[in-house]
Amino acid sequence: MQEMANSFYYIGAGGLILIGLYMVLAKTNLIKIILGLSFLDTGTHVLLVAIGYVRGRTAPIFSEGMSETTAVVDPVPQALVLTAIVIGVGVLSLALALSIQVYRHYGTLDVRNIRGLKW
Amino acid sequence: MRKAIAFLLVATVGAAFYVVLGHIPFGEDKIDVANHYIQNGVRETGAVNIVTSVVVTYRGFDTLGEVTILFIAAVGIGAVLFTEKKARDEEPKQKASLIVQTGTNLLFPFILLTGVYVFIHGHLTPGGGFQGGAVIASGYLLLYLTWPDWRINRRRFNAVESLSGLAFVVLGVLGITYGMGFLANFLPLGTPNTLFSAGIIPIIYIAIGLKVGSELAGIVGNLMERE
Amino acid sequence: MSVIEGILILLMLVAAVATSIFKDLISAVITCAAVSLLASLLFYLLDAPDVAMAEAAIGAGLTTAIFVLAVRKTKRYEE
Amino acid sequence: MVNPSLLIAIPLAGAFAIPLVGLGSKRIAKWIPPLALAVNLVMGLTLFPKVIEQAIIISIGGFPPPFCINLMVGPLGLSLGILISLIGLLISLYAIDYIKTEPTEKYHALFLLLVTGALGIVLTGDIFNLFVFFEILCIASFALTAYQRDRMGSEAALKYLIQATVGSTFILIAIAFVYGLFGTLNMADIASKIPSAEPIHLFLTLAFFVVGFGVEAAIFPLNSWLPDAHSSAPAPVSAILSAIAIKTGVYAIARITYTLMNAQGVMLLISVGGAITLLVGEIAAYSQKEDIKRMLAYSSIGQIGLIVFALGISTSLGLFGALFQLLNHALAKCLLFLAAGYMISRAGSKKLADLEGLGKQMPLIVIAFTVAAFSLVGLPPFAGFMSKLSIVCAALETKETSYLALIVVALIATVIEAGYFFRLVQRLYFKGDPTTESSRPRVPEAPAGAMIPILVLAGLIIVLGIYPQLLTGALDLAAQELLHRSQYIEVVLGV
Repeated sequence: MQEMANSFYYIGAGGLILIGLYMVLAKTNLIKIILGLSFLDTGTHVLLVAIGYVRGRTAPIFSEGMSETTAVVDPVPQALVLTAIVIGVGVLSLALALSIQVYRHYGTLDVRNIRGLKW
Repeated sequence: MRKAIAFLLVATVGAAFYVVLGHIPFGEDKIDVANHYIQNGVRETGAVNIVTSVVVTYRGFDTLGEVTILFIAAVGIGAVLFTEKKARDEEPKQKASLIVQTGTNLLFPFILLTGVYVFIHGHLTPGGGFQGGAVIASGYLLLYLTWPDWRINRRRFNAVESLSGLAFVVLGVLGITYGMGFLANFLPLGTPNTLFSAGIIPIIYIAIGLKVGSELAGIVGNLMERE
Repeated sequence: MSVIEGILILLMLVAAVATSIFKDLISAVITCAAVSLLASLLFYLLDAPDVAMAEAAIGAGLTTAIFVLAVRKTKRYEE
Repeated sequence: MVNPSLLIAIPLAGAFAIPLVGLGSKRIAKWIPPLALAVNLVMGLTLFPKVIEQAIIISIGGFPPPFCINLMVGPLGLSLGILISLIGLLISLYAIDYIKTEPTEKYHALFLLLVTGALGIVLTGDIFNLFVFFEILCIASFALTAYQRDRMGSEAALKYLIQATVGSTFILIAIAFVYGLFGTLNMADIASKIPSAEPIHLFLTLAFFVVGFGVEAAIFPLNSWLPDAHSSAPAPVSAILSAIAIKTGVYAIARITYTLMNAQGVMLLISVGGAITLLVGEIAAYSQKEDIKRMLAYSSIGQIGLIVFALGISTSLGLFGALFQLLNHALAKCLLFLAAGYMISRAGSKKLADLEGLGKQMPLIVIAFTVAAFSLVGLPPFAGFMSKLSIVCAALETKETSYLALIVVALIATVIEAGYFFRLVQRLYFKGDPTTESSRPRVPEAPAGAMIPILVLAGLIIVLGIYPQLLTGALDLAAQELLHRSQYIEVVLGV
């Protein structure tokens, strides 16, 4: 049980990734697929930050009054996630712009009815 | 059928997670390279926020790539949703109520100010160019929601985008001319924990903040305007 | 402490499942924003205030706004 | 000495400047990409002699690796960088006249950023930085695929986006695993720590990496986006996607399997994947009887399969063959798509039937097209002959039944490939109504800006076919860089 509690965050992150993956693979509505992509992103971000977390330490900011020897958590995954969040919003907004464009041409968001090409 | 295959693939990925993550203990000290940043970060970069020093100095190249990605997304959305003629003839859309209008008028300057505060203090407190830029962009979103017919000045926004991006690259190249390598921190570091410290970090964060703000506002604008 | 974290994670997963079930895309987008907001709380609990701020401002705020705009320009209900 | 970080900084600055210059004059703005890439090409060539002697390590941010992101300018990275700059330069020259759809300055900015992304991928020595540049390349190519805003383009771009984004999430997950296992992101540092990890974790991490990059490299069964995207995009975009974008996926897979993971155990699996991709691609191309661009796109899948197959033969001859084939395919497929662009605009349709008899109307372009097609098939004296020959020799040299069986598959696929390219060339020259020729007014085949790149590419293919020794030295060194990972670690970390 303690083992389970230790990896709550991994379960949350993995679960989010798997739900997102399932939505991308199984859903037929384009907006739903893009929401799935957003879950894939968020899940990976939680996973990265959870990997960098060290129990009993503080955030990696040495504010005034803190000695420089204070134990802090790993700053690198946080920096990576900052980058990844911005990448994610770029991809998602481009995806939504494209789906608006597809809707203009086809009048539907259902991939089963969008068959100019093979899906 | 589609759902069955999806389930199968998801289960495979889940199993892979289980195996690998079982070997990466949660909450334990696994820090390797990052110890260098934690121990020497403040001294080497002058920024007390170690995440900032990693984002801007140690992994500054990623950050340059990242603002580039946002730039591509903004330009790409502009290209994808481009319309030849200016569709100005549509009937005027309904404005928001007077309360919202007054509220927006009051709030908008403060939102901008908050955004600027967040990215100027990026090396001291949590937050930085991206968060500040996002705050600025949400201010513009508010303007759009209140006055649907309002348009941002696209030429000015493009100019801000380009100039702040160029500033980032030029700061990087200046590092080379000072003989310290691309994106190196060539300015004096100053006293940690004061506003004018950390060399080029605040300057880069200001450039990032302006760039991210104008790009996100441009993306929102593109999606609002083009019917 | 651990209980709060467990509840937050559970809520996040429930919201994610709800997103995939809702036929009304606006509701789906709103639950997706809830997932981002909960993730942002988790980041805060994991001692990552910078990330929490970015996720709240970008993930929960702007992304949701962009999704809503896109849904408004297309169809609201999934067929 | 030129600082190699300028190889990335200059095109990036150029791309940021394009919207600004575009506010003043769009005619100046569209000359920025060729200018920036020409500077890049010259810088790359001046750096090359030094890099041959000793790889250059540039750390970005002023601290030594592994504490900063570093660029690894070795023989492999720089050769590919020069190839990317060259192809990018030629295609950007072609695009100056070809792209007329507004907003042109946005097209040129996106194109330059795509090339920058590819340059970053081949030069970087940091795994997360690789991911960032990979995303730059991907997002720019989504936007460019949809550039014409037509039905097919938007749909193909969205399909490409969804599949590639799932792929890049897999890459990010793999990076999270790597960071969790080793606590570092520098490739050389990871490579030196690989022995400390258990094989099963390494294998699963590698699987996430290969699936992620495999989407961009279009390895079967992850290739369903490619024919749509490559056939719906404008001609110069198809050319850059086929010639550069998918190659970066292959490069990333090679870098990770060889330098990062030293995964000797999975090489046969990679070869099998490559051979299947090759066969599937060539059969699909053969049965494509309608659309010329779609046929070329399927042929790209087949060629990528051949390159991946050769990568799996982990001998220096096999890697040499793979890199040589990569280079030949980049030159030839770029030429084919560029030539097809003007052939299609002359004939007014992408249908193969409408292109019949074009050989008499646009002789130069069709001759160049034929040269590239023959080079891809592997006919002497064109460049493709040497690379295919070395791949066959490498497979025979291993003397293992599995590779011998796979090379038989590859040869069958080559015969199929020859079948459809000969059929196409024959239709271009000998079919069609001869009377239409005189009825059409004599107009130039294409503007000079488009003819120069096409003829330069054709010339390169012929010259490399006759004098392959111009390149064999460099490619051999590049192959050695992949094989000798301990040297790579030594050079970067200075241990």
